[in-house]
Amino acid sequence: MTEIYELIFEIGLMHYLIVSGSVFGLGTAIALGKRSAIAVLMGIELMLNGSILALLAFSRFPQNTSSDAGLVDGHVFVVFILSVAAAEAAVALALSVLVYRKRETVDLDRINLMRW
Amino acid sequence: MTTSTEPYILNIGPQHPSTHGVFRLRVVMDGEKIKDLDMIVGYLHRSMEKLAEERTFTQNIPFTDRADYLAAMTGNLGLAIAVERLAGVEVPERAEYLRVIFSELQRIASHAMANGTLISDAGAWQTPLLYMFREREKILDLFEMTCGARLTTNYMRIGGVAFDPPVEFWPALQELVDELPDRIDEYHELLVSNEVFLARTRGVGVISPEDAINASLTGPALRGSGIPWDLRKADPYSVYDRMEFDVVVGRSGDVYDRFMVRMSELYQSVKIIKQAMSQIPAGAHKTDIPLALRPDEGEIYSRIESPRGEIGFFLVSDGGPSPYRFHIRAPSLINLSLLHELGRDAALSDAIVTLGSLDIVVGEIDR
Amino acid sequence: MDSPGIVIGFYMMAGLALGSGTLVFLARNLLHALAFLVISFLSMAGLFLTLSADFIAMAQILIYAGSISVLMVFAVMLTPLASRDNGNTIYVLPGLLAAGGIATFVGFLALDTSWSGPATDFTTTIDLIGNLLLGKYVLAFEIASVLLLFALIGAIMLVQTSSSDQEEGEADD
Amino acid sequence: MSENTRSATPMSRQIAEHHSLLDRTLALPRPILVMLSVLLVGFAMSQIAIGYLVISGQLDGKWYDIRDLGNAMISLDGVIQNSEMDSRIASTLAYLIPTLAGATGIVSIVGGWLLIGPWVERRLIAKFQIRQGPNRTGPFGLLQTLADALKLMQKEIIIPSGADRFLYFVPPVAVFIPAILGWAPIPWSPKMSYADLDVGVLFVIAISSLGVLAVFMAGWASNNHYSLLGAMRTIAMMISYEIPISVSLLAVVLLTGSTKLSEIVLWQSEHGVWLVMLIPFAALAFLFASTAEINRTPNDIGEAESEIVAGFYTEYSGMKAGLFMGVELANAILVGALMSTFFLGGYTMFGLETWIPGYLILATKIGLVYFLFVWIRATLPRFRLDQLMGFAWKFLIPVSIALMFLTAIESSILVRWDVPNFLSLGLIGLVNITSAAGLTFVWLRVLFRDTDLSTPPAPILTREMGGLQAAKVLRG
Repeated sequence: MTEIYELIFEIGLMHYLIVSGSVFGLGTAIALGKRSAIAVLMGIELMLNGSILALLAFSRFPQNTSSDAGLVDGHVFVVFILSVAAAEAAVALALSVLVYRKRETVDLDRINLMRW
Repeated sequence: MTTSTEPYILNIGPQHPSTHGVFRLRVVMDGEKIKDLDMIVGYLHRSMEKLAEERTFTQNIPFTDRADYLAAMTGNLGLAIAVERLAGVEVPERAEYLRVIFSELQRIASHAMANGTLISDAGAWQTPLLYMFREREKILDLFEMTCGARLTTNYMRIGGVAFDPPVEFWPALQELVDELPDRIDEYHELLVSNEVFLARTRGVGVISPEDAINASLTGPALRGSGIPWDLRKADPYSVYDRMEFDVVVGRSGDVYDRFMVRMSELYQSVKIIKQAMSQIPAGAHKTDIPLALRPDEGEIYSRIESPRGEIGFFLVSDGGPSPYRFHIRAPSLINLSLLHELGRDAALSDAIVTLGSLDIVVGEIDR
Repeated sequence: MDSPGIVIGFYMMAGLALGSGTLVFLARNLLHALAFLVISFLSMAGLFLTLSADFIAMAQILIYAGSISVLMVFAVMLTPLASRDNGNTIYVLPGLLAAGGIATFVGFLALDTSWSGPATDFTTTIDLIGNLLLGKYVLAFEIASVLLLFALIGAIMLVQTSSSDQEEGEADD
Repeated sequence: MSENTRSATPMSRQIAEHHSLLDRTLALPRPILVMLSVLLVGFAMSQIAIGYLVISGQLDGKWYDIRDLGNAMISLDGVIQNSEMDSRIASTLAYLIPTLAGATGIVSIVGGWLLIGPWVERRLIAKFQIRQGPNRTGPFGLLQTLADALKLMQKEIIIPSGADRFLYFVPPVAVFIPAILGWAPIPWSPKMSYADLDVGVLFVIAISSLGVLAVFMAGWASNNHYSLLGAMRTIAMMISYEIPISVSLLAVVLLTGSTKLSEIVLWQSEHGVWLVMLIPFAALAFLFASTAEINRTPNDIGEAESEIVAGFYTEYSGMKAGLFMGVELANAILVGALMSTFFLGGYTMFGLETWIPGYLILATKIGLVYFLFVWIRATLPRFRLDQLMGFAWKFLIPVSIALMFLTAIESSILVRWDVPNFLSLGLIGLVNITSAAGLTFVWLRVLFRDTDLSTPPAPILTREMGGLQAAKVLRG
C-alpha cells in the first residue's frame, strides 16, 4: 500500500521520464502521420519538448554525481536545443511557404517530385 | 507563381464610423492596400428633386436644409438667390447683410465640423472634434436665437430672410467674433505642428490641379490643389463684392492642404462677419412676395459658394407656382467622384483620411 | 513526500500536456491543432517549473508559445484554405506504432530502473546558466548565435521574391 | 453675456450651474459637517499615533504592520507551522493560504479596476474634451460601469455564421490570462509580492508574448475581414514591439544586475535614483512599445475604430466585447505597474516608504502612468501601420540596441570601479541622456534625409481668381 502511495505521490525521475517518453511518442506519431508540412513541424516541436523534459529531469535528479559535469549543464544543453528549434522552425516554415508557392500545396503526399 | 495573395472584398459601410453617414465603399483589398473601390450611394435618397416639383418655391426651401444638413444656411441661400434671379425679386439691403453674416457663420460651423471629423478619422479619439464643437455650439445657439432651429434653419426666404435677429443677438455675435480668432489660433497651435497629424496627412491623397479641374472639384478641395477659385469673388452674389477678404489657396493638394485651407478660411469668415456687422443698415429684412410665387416661364442656373464648394440650383419654371424641374448641383457628390482615383493603391488608413478631407455630406449626395 | 503543490502541479501539467498533445493529433482543423499545441507547450513549461528550471520554463513560454506558434500561425495563413485540414497520411499506422513503441520502451525503462540520487534543489538557475554559457560553453553559444543569424538570413532568402524571380514566375505561368 | 442670450438648452444650463465638489461639501447640513470634521480629526490623530509607533520601531515586522501586508502572511505562516497539526495538513495549509490570498488580492485589484476604471477613463477623457462625462448613474456617475456591464450581460450572444465556434469562445477569456498573470512578480512592498520570481523580467516578457495568440484566434474565428485585418495588424505590431521592450528591459537588468523585480526596486532605492534618470531612452522606448503592445493610442491601429470598426473584436457582442474592452484597461494599469517597478522606483519613494505603505506609493505611480496613457489617448491621432512598423524596426530597435551596448559598458565599469554613487551614476545619467539625444538626432537625420520635416508653410492668400494659369502664377 505504501509502495503505491509512494509511487503516486513521490514525484521522481521515473514520472518525468514517462511523460517525456509519451510526449516524444506523440510527437513522432504526429510527425509521421500528418499530411500537412506544418503539422509535421508541430510534431517535431513536440518531440523536442519531450527530450527537453528528459534533460531537465536528469538535471534535477542527477544519477552520477561524481562526473565533472555540473548540475545545470543539462539546462545549458536545453538552451541550445531551444535556439536550434527556433532556427529550425523559421527555416522550415519558410520552406513550406516556398513549397506552397512553387507547388500550390503543402500536402506532403503531393510533394513527390523526387519520385521521378 | 509568386505568393498568390487572394484579394478580398471589404464592405466599408453603410454603417461605419468614418463614412460620415450612410454611404458605402466596396473595397477590393490586397492586404492593407486598396486595389479597387466602388462608391455606392443612395442609402439616403429621399427623392427631393421630384418632390420639389409638387411644391411652391418657398415650400422647397426646407428641402435644402435637409440636403446639406451641415450647412443649411448656404443651401437656403442658394435656392433663395436662384428663385429671386428667376422671378426678379428685389432684396432689401439689410437682408443681404444678414444673409452674408449667417452664411459665413454657417461656413465656420461647417468647416469646424469638417476639420474635427477629419482628425477623428486620423484617430484622435474625438478631442479636436469636441473642441471644434465648442465654437459650432455657440454658432448654433445664435441660429436658435434667431430662427428657432439649430440645424435645419429654413431661414433664408425668397426676398430676404425670415426674421430680423433679436436684440440680444448682436452682443452675442460681437462676443463670438471677438473670441473666435483666439480659438482658431489655439487649434493651429495644437494641430499644425503635431508630428503625428503631419505624418498622417502630408503627401496623402494628393490631387493635382489638372485632376482637380478635370473632375470639376469645387470649394476647399479645389483650392487645396492650388487653384484660386471662390465664387464669392469669382461670381459675387449678395453683397460679397463689398467685403474685403482673401481667398485661401493650398500648395500641394494633399489632405493637409485641404485641412489648412478650411482652417485659414475661418479667419477670413470672421473678417467678413466683422465688416458686415459694421456696414449693416437699418430697414426691412424682407420684401413681401406672393405666397405662391409664379415666375415667368424660363430657366436659370444659379450658384453660390457653400462650405463644400459650388452648390448650384437649376430651376425651370413653366409659369406655375411650383418649379417644372428642380435640380441641385451637389458639391459633395462631385468632390466624392475623385475618391475612386485617390483611393486606388492607397493604404486603407490613407483612403479613410482622404475621404474625410473631401468633406462629404451624404444628405447632399443622395438628396 | 513532495509539497502538495508540486504533486498537484505535476499531475495537472502532465495530464494537460499529454491530453492536448493527443488533441493535436486528433483535431480536424490545423488551427485548432495549433491552439492545442500552445496549451501543450504551456503545460510543458509548467512541468519545467516543477523541476526548478525557471529560466528554461520562461524561455519555453517565450520561444515556443510566444514565437514559434506565431510563426506557425503565419505559415498557416500564408498557405491556402485547402491545406488547413489536419489529415493523416498512410503512414499514420506505422507512426502510431512507432509512437507506442517509443512510449512503452521509455516507460518500461523508467519503471524498471531503480533510480538513485536525491533531488537537487536550485533556488535559481539563471546565474548558473549564464556563467556556463559565457564560460565553459562560450564557443557553442557563439555558434548557436551564428546559427540563428544564418537561419534568419536563410529564411529571408527563401521567402524573398526578387523582381527577376517574379518575371520568371510570370513567364512560367 | 446676459442671462437670456444664454438661452441654449436645459443641458447647457445645468452644466453652467455645475458646482464643484468643495461647494457641494460645504453646502451639506451642519451635523454632517461636524461629523465629517470629527472623523477627519480622528483620522489625523490615528496617523500621528501610527507615526509614533513607526519612529519608535515598535511596528517593524508585527502582523498589524499595515505598511507591508506580507508581515501578516509571514506571521500566519509561523502560526500554522508551530501549531499542533499533522505536518502534511500544516504544509498544505501553509502552501494554500498565501497562494489563495495572493490570488484573491490580484484578482480583486484587476476586478476592482474593471469596475472603476472605465469611469475614471471616461471622466478623464471628458475633462480633456471639455465635457462632463458620465455623471448620472449613482454618485458622480460611479455606477455607470456597473450599469454598462449589466446592459452588456443582457445582450444577445450573436455568433457570426461561419465562425469557428471553438476558437470563437476562447479569446475573450484567454486575453485576460496575461493581464492577470503579469501581476504575479510585481513587488508591492518588501515582503509583499505574489511570486517574487528570480526570472521576473523574463516572466514579464514571456507573459506579454502570450496575448498575441488570443488576438489572432479572435480575429480568425470571427470570419470577418475587419476582424482578420485587425488581428493581423495587432500581431504584426505586437511582434515588432516585443523587441524594443525586451531590449529596454535588458538595459535595466544590466544596470541592476538582477532579473528579480524586487531586487531591481531595491537597487533603485539603495542608489537613491530612479532608472528613468539613468536610461531615459529605454524608459521611453518601453512606454511607447507597451502602448503598441496593449493597443492604446497612438498605436491602437489594431482596433482603429475609424478604419476597421473595432478590429479583432468587431464580431463579438455583449459581455464578450466588454471583456475585450476591459482587458485594455487591465493591461493599461499592468503596464503602469511594470513601468513604475522598472523605471520609477517601484514601491519606494526616497525614504517615504517608511511612513506610507509601499503599495499606496506604487498605486499612486500606477495612477500617474495611467494618467499619462489617458492624456496621450485624448490628444494624439494614430499612426499608420507602415509608419508604426517602420518606427519600430528602423528607429526604436537599432537605437535601443546601440544604447543597450553603452549601458553594458557603463554597468561593467560601475561594478569594477569604486566611485561614490552620485558621481558615477550622475555621469552615467549624463552620458546616457546626451548619447540618447545625439543618437536620436543623428539617426532621424539619416532616416529622413529625403523627407521634409519642417512645418509646412502656410497656405497662400490671394484675391485674383482664375484657373490653371492662375494656379501656376500663384505657385511661381
